[in-house]
Formats: sequence, C-alpha cells, structure tokens
Amino acid sequence: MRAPDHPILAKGDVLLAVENVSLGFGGVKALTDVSFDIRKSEIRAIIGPNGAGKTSMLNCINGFYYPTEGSITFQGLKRPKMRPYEAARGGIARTFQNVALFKSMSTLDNIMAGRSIKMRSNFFWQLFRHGPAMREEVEHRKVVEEIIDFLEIQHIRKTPVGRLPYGLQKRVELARALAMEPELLLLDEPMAGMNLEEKEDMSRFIIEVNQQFGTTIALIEHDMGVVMDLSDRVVVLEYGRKIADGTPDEVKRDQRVIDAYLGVAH
Amino acid sequence: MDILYKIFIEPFVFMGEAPDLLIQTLWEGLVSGILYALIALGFVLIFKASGVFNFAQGIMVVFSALILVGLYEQGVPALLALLLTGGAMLILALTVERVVLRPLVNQPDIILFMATFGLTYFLIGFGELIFGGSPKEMITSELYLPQGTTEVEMLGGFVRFQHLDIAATVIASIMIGLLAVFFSKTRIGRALRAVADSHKAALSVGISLNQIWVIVWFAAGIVALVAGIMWGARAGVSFSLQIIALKALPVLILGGFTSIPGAIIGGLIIGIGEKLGEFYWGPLVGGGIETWLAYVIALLFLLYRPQGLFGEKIIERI
Amino acid sequence: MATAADSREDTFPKLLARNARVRPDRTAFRHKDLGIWQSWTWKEVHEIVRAYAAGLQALGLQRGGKIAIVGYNRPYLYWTIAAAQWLGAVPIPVYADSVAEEMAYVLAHAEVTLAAVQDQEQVDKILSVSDQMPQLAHVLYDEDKGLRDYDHSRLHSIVSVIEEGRARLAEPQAMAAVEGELQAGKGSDLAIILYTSGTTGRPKGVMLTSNAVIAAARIGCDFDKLDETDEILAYLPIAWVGDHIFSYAQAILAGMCVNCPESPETVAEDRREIGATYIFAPPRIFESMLTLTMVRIEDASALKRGMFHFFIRHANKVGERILNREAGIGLWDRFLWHVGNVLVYAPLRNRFGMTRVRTGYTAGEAIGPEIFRFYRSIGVNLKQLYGQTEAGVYITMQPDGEIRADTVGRPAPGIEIRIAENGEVLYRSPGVFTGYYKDEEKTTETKTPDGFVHSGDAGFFDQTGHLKIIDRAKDVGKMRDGALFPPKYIENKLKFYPNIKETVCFGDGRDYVACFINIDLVAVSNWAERNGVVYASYQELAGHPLVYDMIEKHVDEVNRSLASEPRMGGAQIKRFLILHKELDADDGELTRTQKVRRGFIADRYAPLIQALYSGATEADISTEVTFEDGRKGVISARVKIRDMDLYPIEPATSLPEAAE
Amino acid sequence: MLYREAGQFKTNYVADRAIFPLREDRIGLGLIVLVAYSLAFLGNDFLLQAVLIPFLVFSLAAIGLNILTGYTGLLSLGTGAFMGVGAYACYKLMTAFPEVNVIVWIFVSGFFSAGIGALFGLPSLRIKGFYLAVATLAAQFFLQWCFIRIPWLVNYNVSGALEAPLRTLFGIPIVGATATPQTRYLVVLTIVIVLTWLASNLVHGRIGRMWIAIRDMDLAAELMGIRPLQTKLLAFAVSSYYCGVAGALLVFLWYGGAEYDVFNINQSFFILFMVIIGGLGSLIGSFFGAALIFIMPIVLGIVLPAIFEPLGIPIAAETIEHLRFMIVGALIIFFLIVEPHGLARLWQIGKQKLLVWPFPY
Repeated sequence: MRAPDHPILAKGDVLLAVENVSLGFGGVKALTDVSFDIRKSEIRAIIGPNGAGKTSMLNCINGFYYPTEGSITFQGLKRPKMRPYEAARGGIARTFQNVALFKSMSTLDNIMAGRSIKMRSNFFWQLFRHGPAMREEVEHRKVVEEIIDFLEIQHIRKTPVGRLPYGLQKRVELARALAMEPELLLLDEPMAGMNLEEKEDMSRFIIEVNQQFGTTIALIEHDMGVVMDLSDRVVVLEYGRKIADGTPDEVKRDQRVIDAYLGVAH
Repeated sequence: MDILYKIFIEPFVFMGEAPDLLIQTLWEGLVSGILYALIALGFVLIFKASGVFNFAQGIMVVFSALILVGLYEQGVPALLALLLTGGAMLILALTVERVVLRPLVNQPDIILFMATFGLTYFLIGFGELIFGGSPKEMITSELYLPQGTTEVEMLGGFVRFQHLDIAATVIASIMIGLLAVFFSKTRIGRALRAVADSHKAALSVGISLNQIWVIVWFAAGIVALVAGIMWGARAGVSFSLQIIALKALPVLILGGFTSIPGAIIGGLIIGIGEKLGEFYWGPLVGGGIETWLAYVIALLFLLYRPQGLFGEKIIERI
Repeated sequence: MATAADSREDTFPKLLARNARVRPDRTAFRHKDLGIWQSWTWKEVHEIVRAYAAGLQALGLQRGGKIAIVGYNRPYLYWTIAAAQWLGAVPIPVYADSVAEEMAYVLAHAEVTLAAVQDQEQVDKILSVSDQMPQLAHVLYDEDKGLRDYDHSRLHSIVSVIEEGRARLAEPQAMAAVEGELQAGKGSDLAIILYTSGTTGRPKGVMLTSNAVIAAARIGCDFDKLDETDEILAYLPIAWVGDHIFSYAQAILAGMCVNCPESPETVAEDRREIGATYIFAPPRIFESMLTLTMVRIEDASALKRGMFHFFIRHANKVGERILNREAGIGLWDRFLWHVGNVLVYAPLRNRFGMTRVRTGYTAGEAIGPEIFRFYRSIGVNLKQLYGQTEAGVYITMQPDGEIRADTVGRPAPGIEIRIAENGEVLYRSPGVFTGYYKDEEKTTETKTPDGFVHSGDAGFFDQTGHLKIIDRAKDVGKMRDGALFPPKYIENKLKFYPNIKETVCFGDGRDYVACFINIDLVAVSNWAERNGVVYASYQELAGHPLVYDMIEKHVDEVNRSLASEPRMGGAQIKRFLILHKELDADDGELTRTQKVRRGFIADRYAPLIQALYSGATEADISTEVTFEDGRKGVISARVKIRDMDLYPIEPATSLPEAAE
Repeated sequence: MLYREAGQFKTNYVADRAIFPLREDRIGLGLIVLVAYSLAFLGNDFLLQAVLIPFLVFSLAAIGLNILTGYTGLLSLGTGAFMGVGAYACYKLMTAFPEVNVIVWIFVSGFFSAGIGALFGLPSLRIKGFYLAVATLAAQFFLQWCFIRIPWLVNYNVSGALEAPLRTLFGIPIVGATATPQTRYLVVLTIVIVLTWLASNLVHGRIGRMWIAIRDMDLAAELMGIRPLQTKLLAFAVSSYYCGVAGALLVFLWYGGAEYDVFNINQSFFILFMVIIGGLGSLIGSFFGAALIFIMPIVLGIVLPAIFEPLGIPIAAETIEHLRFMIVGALIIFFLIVEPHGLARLWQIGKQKLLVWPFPY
C-alpha cells in the first residue's frame, strides 16, 4: 500500500499541507495565498462558486500546475516542482470534472491501466506474455475485480467505456483511481450531472472507500447537501482566495460563506 | 578543436571577408522565403477557416501551374489561360467542398488530414493523366514576367539580382498584402476570421459554413496558382515541385498554423536560414543539407517553444 | 470409515462423500465471481461442507435443529443445506425477495436458530425483524461487503465458520464426532422443509425426507439419463422445490456440475457462457426470450428478417418431427431444415445458450403451444412436466417421441394417479411429502389415509393416456346460465399473445365473462415505437386507444377460438379493460412465483369489477402501491372499458368426462 | 453465425485474458496460417514475388507505424526513413560479419532503427499532433540525406546502392540473386508471424494499455502515474524496430538490392495510408491496409487493360500508373467517408454480426 520511504502517518495527522499557494496564468490569478491542510483519513471538501479556483487547487496538488508562489507538503515532504506522474506514484489519485477515461478501452482495461504504476514485469516478459508478465496480469486482475465488485460494475466489465452512460463512467473513473491504491484521493465534482439515485450510490461509495481503506479524500462538489453530509471539514474558496475553513456546521454559519456562496448560487 | 573552429568561427569569418556573397545568399534566401511564405499562406487560409490541415496545398501549386501551361500549349492565349486556370481552381474548390469536406464534417482532424492525402494522390494521377509526367517550361514572358539579371556592384563584389526573383518578391508581397486586407477589411474576410473562433459566430454573419469552405479553398487555389507560376518560372513545372511545397510545413510550425504574419516571418526565417546553412555550413558535411535543414530548424525551435512563434501559450486544462 | 454404512447412501451428505470418493476431481460447483467462473471439485466441496458442519456444530446446531437459508443461488448457500443435513439439522430455504414480514413469519414458524444469508441486504432485513424471532441466535453471511462495521457478536461470515470448523477438525476426536454425525443420518430423517407461498393464506412448510427427495430426484436422473458430464445453471429461487431437486438433489445424486450466475441481472449472459446441458425454466422465461427474439428480429435488415421468418416457418412445419425422429419427412424438407439449422436455428440456440442442451423442462404453468413448438422446432429438446412441491416435483412427464404442447405427459415412473369425482388429480409416490410442518389439519386435508395427495388441480386423461390440466379444481366455476367458467384456461389463451403479460378473468356466478388485462411493457412499447405511439408512462400507454384496439383484436381471436371449442363458448369475453398498473408481487397481487392472487385482486379492484358488470364505459380507481425501495404511495387512474361482439356458440358435443 | 460461444466459459484469468478467447477465432487463425504456408507451395513465382512477399513486408511496416500512430496516437511521417535505417544497418552488419546468419542480423538491424526512432521521438514529450508530424519529417529528410551522403553505409559502393550478397539458411540461399521466391517467402512469412505475435502480446498487456492511455487521454494517463516520455519513446522504439526489420526484408528478401530512393517520403505516406485505411489501433487492420493499398494497384494493372482494350481503347502503361494514383486517392477519400475507422472496424462489425446472428445486435 505505501512506499516505505514515507513516514507512517496516524489518523488525524496532517497528510498534505497547502501553504500560501498562489497560481497565475499570465495576468490572471487563479489562486491567491491559499493555505489549508488535509488530515489523514478525513474527507475534506473544497467548495466555492464557479471560477473560485477549486479545480486549479486540485491541479496544483497533483502537480499538473506548479504554484507560482507558496508550497505544498505531502506526507511530510515539501515538494519542489513535481510532475503529475510523480504525484501519482507518491500516492495521489484523482478523478476529473469532465470524465477523463480512456474511451476506447473497456471498463476492465481502464481500471487495469490504473494499476500501471504497480506493475513491474519487464519488457521481455511482456513481449512473450508469459512468466512474470502473465502472473502479474492475473494478480492485478484479482485486485481490479475486487474493485469492480466493490463499486458494483460487474455487468459493464467488458463494455467499452465510451458507450456507458455518464453516471457509470464516473463510477469507472472512481474505480480507476482506487486501483492506484492512493493515500490521497482527489475527486473533482464526483456527482456532477447525476440523478438522485446515482448521487446516493456515489456518496455511499465515497464513504465506504474512506472507511474501509482509510483513504483520505479531498473532493470538490456543488451539491451542498452532499458536501455537508459527507465531509469532515470544508474549505471555501472565492475568487481564488480562501474565505472559510472548518467543519460543515461552522462553514454553514460563516457569514462570508453565506454571502459569497450560499446566497448567490442557491 | 578544428571542427569547432570550422563550425563556429570560419563561416562567420568568411561572411565578413566577402560581404557581397553574404548579401547574395541573403537575397536568395529572401526570395525563396517569400515563396515559402506564399505556399504556407495557402495552408493557413484553409486551416484557419476549416481546421483542415490541407496536405494537398503543395499539389495544388503544381496542378494549377500545369493547367496554366497545358492550356497555353493547347493554343489558349496566356492571359485567358490564366483566367481559365483561376476558374479551374474554383471548380476544384467546389468539388472538394462537395465531395470531401461535406461528407467528412465533424470527423477528427487526422481523418480530414488523411482525406487531403487522398486528394493529393488523386490530383497527381489526374494531372499526369492529362498533361503527362514530363517537366514543362513555365510561360514566363507570355505572362509579362521580366527576365534577365541586374548585377549591382557593392561591398567589393557583385551581387546578382534576377529580375524574375524581384518580380516574384514584389508579386508575392502584393498577394500577401491583398490577403491581409481581405481578411481585415472585407465582410467575408471578417467572417473567415470569425469562423476560426467559432462556427456560430460565422453563421451570425450570414455566411454558411459550406460557402466559407468554398471561398477559402478557392483563395488557397489562387495563392497556389501564383506560387506555381513563380516556382515554375524558377524551377520548371513538374511534380517534383511538391517536395518544395512540403517546405511550407516547417514554415507553418515556426509561424503557427493560424497566423498570417507568422507564415511570412516563418517563411523568411526558413528561406534565409537554409540558404545560409547550405552555403556556409553545407560544405562541412558534403552539401545538400538544404533538404532537411528547414525541418531541423523547425524542430529545434519547437522544442524551445511548442506553440510556435505566434501561437498563444498552451494552458492545458483538465 | 465404515464403508458398509457408506454404501447406504441415503442422505445427501453421504452422496456428497461418495462423489468425493468416486469423482474427486470433477468440477462440482462453479460461481461466476470476480469475472471468472470460480470452480470447486467434489473433493473440495466435501471438505468444505464437512468443515462447515463442524463450524455449525460449534455454533450450536444439532440434530433436528433448524437453519434458514436466504439469498440468490450461491455455492455457499447450497453448501449450507448440505452442512445442515450432515448434522441431521433441517435446512429451510426462504425466498430471497420476500419482504421482512414474510420472512419473519417463516423463520419464527420454523423456529430457526441460525440463518445463513447472502449479503448485507438480507442481514438488514433479518435484523429489522429480529424481535419477532427470539430463538434466532446467529446470522451467517456470504458476502461481507458493507458489513464491516456491524456488531459481529451474533454475525459471522460463512467462511469464518468454515475456518473455525476446519480448525476443530484438526483434532481427531472432533473429526470422528463429525463423521459420526454423517453416519448417524438416515434416509427417513427430515431432509428439508420447503415453504410454499401458496395462492391464499400463510405459507405452509412442506416436509420432505431424504428418502423422498432422493426418490424424486432419481426419477428425473433415470428418466433423462443425467450423469456427471451434465451442467445445470442454478438461477431459480433456492426455496423453490424445482431448484432444490434440479440444482441440489439431482446434481449431487448424478454428480453433475452446478453453475451459479454472477447476479440475477446477468443470468442470460451467464446461461450463454455456461451452455448448460440440462435446463429448467418456467414458461414465462421461454416466453420472454421468444418475445425478445421477435422484437429484435424486427430491427434486422429486410433480407435477414425474410430469411429468419422463412426458416422459422419451415421449422414450424417439420422441425418437431425431425426432433422426434419421425419417418416420412421428405429429403428436401430435411435438407432445408439443415440449411436453416446453419443459418438460423443453431445460431439461435447459441444466443439462447442452449447449444448443448440435452433436455430442457418447463413447468409451473401452461406454456403457450406456439412457444413450446417454437423451441422444439429449432431443435431444443424442450419438455413439459407437471409437478408440485408436495410430490417432490415429478407427477407426470413426457417421454421422448410423445411430446405435445397441450398435455403434460404420462405419470412419472413410480407415480400413481387417480382422478377424483370432481375432476381433481390425486397422486401417490415414494417421493411425496410427510406433512405440513406444524399443521396437522392441513396435512390430513391434503393427504388421504391411503397416501394419495390432493393436487388441487382439475384435469383428465385424454385418449392417448396423457394428462391434461385445465385449471385449479376450486377455480373452475359456473356462470349464471350454467355454462362452464375455467378462468385460467381463458387467461392462458390470452397470455399466449406477447402483448399481454397477465390477465384476470371474472365470470363465476355472473352473466358473462369480463377480464382485466396487463400489457407486456417490452412488447407493447416496442410496438408503440414502431407505430409512432407516443406515451410518457406505463399508465398512459395502457390507456392508449390504439393499444386498446390492438388488445381488442387479441380478445376477439380468443373469443372465436373459445366459440369453436365444446362447452367453452359460453365463456367468451364480453367486456375487458386494461389495467393502469402492472400486477406486482410487492403489492401482494401476485405470489412470489408470479401467480395471480385472484381473490386479493377482486377485493382490491372491486370498483373496476363493478363497472365491468354495470355497463359503465369507464371507471375510476386508486390503489396503494409499494415502490421498489419500500416506500408506499397511491396511484389513481380512470380506466376505460371495451365491449366485445360475441361469436355464436357451436353446438355442444360432449366434453371429456374428467374435466368436471 | 459461425460462432458457438455457449459453453465457452473461463475458469481462470489467463484464459479470460486470452487474445483469442473464442475457439472459433483460434481455429480461423490456424487456418489462415496454414493457408499462408501452403501458398509457398501452391503459388507461382509471380504471386510470391510480386504480391505476397511485398504484402507481408508492408504489413510488417504498417504494424510498426500502427504501434506508434494507431496505438499511441503519435503521427509519424518518417516511416520510410526508419525502414531505411534497418536496411542499411542490416547491410553493414551482414557484410561486416558474414559468418553470422543473416536472420540474426535482420532481427538485430531493427535495434538500430529503434535507437534512431527513439532519438527522433524525444521531441514528442513537448510537441503534439501535426507539429510532431513535422518533427518526424525532419527525421525523414535528414536520414535520407545520410543515406546519400555517407558512402560508408554502402561500403563505398560506387553506384551508391545496396546490393544483396548471397546468404544462406541451412545451406539454402535466402538472400541474394539465387534465392528462390519460395524460400524468401517462407522466411518473410515466418518472421512476420513471429513479430506479429510479439506485437499482439505487447498491445494486449500493460504496455499496450499504457500506449492507448496516452493516446486516448494523455493528461489523465500522466496523472495516473504513466510516464509520458518513457511510454512514448518506447512506442517510437518498438515502432521503429518493426519498420527497420521491414526495411531490411524489403531490400534483401524482396528487391534483392535497392537505392536510397526506396526510403523516400512517398514510402512513408504509403505506409501511413495502409495504417489509416486498415484501421488505427488494430494489428489485423495493418494487414488489411497493406493488402488494399498494395495489392489493389496490381489488380488494377490487370483489370484496367482487360476492361478497356476490348473496347478498342489502348492503354499505355503510364496511363495505368496515372489511373492507379487517381483511384488510390479516390479510394482513400471514399474509405474515410464510409468508414473512418478503417477496414479493421468493418471486420470487427462483421465478426460482431456473426456473433449475434441472426439478431442485429
């Protein structure tokens, strides 16, 4: 599960700390001096009106963007510039606001692709599809099947994901992220565009992932009800700045949040 | 050390010692650069308006020149032949829109790209079938293009300016200028620019997408015709010209696929760069580096600036 | 071990031990799980069941104790049955889709102390009514998903129980004790109690001894020559006698392989993958497969459609005779059938997953003759049988070469049949039940002193000696003018149309016959799509005038056919209406085996019945319904009524005397 | 219709992940291989030399390009040059070490083009799409220039051409003027089968998934820990390996000798057509594409005179050549309009139809 060189963190320790992060594109500032932390095994929500910089924040966390100022510390290690694949190998997985699956592959292959970083067999064995390559394939297939079972997507195992309805695609994407066995799972609007039933399912899965595997989850979500139910703590962004941070109840009572977000959006 | 000297010192010493030769080389680079730019413009026109990377632009250059010469050989007066060739390019544009573009609308870029490959092959076969495969002479004097050479004494030597080259530079510059005016001042030109931003915007101008395609392909055909006359006059009209047309690709890379000034500056960089490279550095490796230098220049440039000279910085979103 | 005792394989655990000895490495069970067919050999199953028995013993299960089994067809649930029988305890399978209240009744009535269930859903259900079952000590589950945070003091995973048993068996003493329990089992012991849902009243527990179940299973095994190379797909409710006999008793007796599908939704696909050699399905499954076939073929290209219909017509003409190996079929017809086999029949069998079928059975209800003939004509050896839980299934069977759609065959080997005065069928065999659990009164009502069992069905033997069932004996009624009214007979005629899913006819003691019709949503919505009928809901579709027109045609055809039959002409349908909602087991309108609960429906829809007989052209109705998630709601509708023109009745000839 | 999948169930993951899980497909494949080998004995020299050997060689090159363009989504216009690298490397190796069997050198020569390919693939980390295509054009023209300008590559042969020396396998000539089309066909066929099998293993395993991931959604792939540069370079290397071997086969087992001009830009386009028409991301499509693009002109060369000459219209050889160009061009457009995913998609649809027969879905 965990690369051995990381410090072992207990539940509640700070897993990831965002310190004074700013991000700019040319003249546009997407994030300004944002600081917050994510603790081990919690569900942390990042909310805010459209354009508040939520997705940019996730992009900074997993190395897709480099902050122009400030730093991000993950598992006690302050990172200089880190490529996204390094973040992934360090234990950060994510899903995307607009589903980013590998459209031509089946559900199974998509999730298997999520285990690429765990697979080690060399090119030679891959060429012959025998020995370690096949053993590894089978071994990881077992893990993937457990995930398929967990997320109840058995019936679409061999369907190309491009043909699946949106709600199921989101679920496959979650499965693919879980296949990486991440320390930190970033979910970018996991319930966008879903109907009530799908939302309930997805909430259930998120909670179960959190409880069963102890995975730390940071999620962006618009549905306030969902956010308040799911998350342990919430950070609120507006125009790239943090305006509140705390438990759902605290945030709900925060006047700035009410003005900026709740009052405007809903 | 010797090799380093030969690469980094000697050519420059030579440039300084014989500035007349440097001027001559630069001039030749300028001329071919302008012509590259003209071909590249054809690409840009089509890419801007329809997102199609038109591989057939090179063959359109040859094809138009062949029609012109072929008509003249059939006894059609030169200027009428020129007009008729323009008409032929319009027919080509209409056909391409109807037969290729319309059925392939909404397909991925690579599919459209491949379709222009098919078009290229078709036009090669068609052209050769009608006009034969042997190289032809461009009807230079009949089109009142000047010939001869002027030698100018300067910087301790003589620099030769071919009148044809001068004419080519002038005509190409006028052509480029006209296109620039067309794009920025006319209604259709503005619509074309709008279409590059969004198809809906173009519709609001009141021109259908299909019409726009015909117009840009026709415009690209005219540009190809001009380029064909110029290149044909310098190098003869044959299908080997299409290799020259491929040179437009590095030009596009440098200038960006959608920028007219980019195409011009890219053309000049490539034209001058490859002439200088061939003349001063070519002998080091046995010459002939003109065939690839343009691509390598573009490649090295791309590594530094993936979005090209005039392209905007690509911010990837997910 | 004592081989002398073993040789008397009179219980299923003993047969299991025999299989482990005789064919240790043949596959006994498969379960599509985690993407592949996980397999267990007889040796492995034997070892698991023995360990499981030891584990159950540790949980306090003893000879005569009761254990409930709830869930879909899962190997571990079948093994629970075997492990319980190993100890001499009585397994009580319960329908997995029963609501908590029903389940509580059965579990309390049977006094179960343990329950082995499939998953969290069943655990929740049982826990929600645990106060009604004070004697229930432990709940065992197969799938641990979602159960991690439950209180595990009374909750155990089946695997952990087996592990526990395995640990105990490491001691020779415990091993001897468990083996001793196996040998202590006798054929006359109670093997299982199967609760029948019944059309009326509370479920009754049918008690069957090992001897009875083995005798019943042996009938089928011998009749169809089942052996260890056969494969069966176990997908029907394990609480149903058919599944118990086919997927458990016969599998263990013949040593054949039981395949459990991944989930109820994937049955069709899993059936195709496995390609079972021995299949069983109620008529509605064959019916829906055929409906789906016809619907899909409509979407095929004209050429393919033409080819399909041409060959299906040809199969209709000669296919059955070729299957029956009858003589006198022309060479050309044979040739054509074989061409059709390559182009249509074999691919169809393949799509149905019936490529390898040696024998297929349908029972439970009458199957439409068209449907029955269709499968046989494309080369599926489909047969009908007539059976009951009380008989351990088999009462009559169809021998090869004597297979007809309208009869249920000859008495099964070892079965005696008697037709009572009132036309009721009575039977006696070694396989019949010992009695209803804790219901002496019902037992004596059903079983005569000389061992004959009242089937409750009316029927008669035709000239060829085949039994023909017309209806439930108590349901065959009389109309006011004295004409016969066999409701089911009429209903079945209607249900043979793919557009009609369910019907309920009324007429007993009335002036004329009237009926409710439920449209088949799959078939009718497809029809609607093709005919440009737009609708927003089931209710709207059901009330659509064009749908009424279409159904009216069907009813008219049924009337014409009734008019042409002796003594049935009086039962022509005078008025009908299309119900605004589907009849649903969750609302109590159907039994768990999808049979109509006539009386309940008559009460529930009384205003509609009143309108049918009052001459009104429409009626309002509102009913309470239970949604899938258990919430309740009310739906209301205005239902239209159509009048039919009746055909003149043909002069009555005499009806075979047995049919009442 | 021909499929009987009922009863073909999988009880372990190895069987479930088999490349051909259905028995009927395995039988069909076996039949095709059998027919391919028996053609060596049934076909005449024209069929072997002018049709089958080049078809196999081009199929191999198309597989190479398909790995890069079809599976990994990186457009390349330098295929011809990468083939050339293989051919020249093979020539140098077999003349420098004549004692080693030529088959070994054919396989080894691929590594040289793999190396060169990876080198020219380096820019792929930074540049994408058409821009990358231009980068591969640089490889095409630069390498072609090398073939002309470096006489060492042809052992200072004054004609500047590659010549196939006599080389044998088990004493039978397989390279050189005395090698019969039959033996050369058998060698080429075997090499192509082995390499196709290996390619199929690659694309169906972890590496194939990584390639497709990069193609379908490169950003998501990177965010899942797939290193873009390594993955792309691997694709370039493997792709170029196949092209290199195809190049060596082309020169030494088909032409028997060649000049640099064989590896020009038109060859690159030619292979690209095969891949596009055959189907991007499909191995079998590579064969289909090669068959259509290569064999169709041959067929036209036979068919066109047969049609026109009886009508009294004499047809010159050049005219046929021109018509071929036109028809190939028109067909490319036609196929792109009718089925942009290539012949492989049609094949797949056909198979699916057979599988669900008689139902339409």
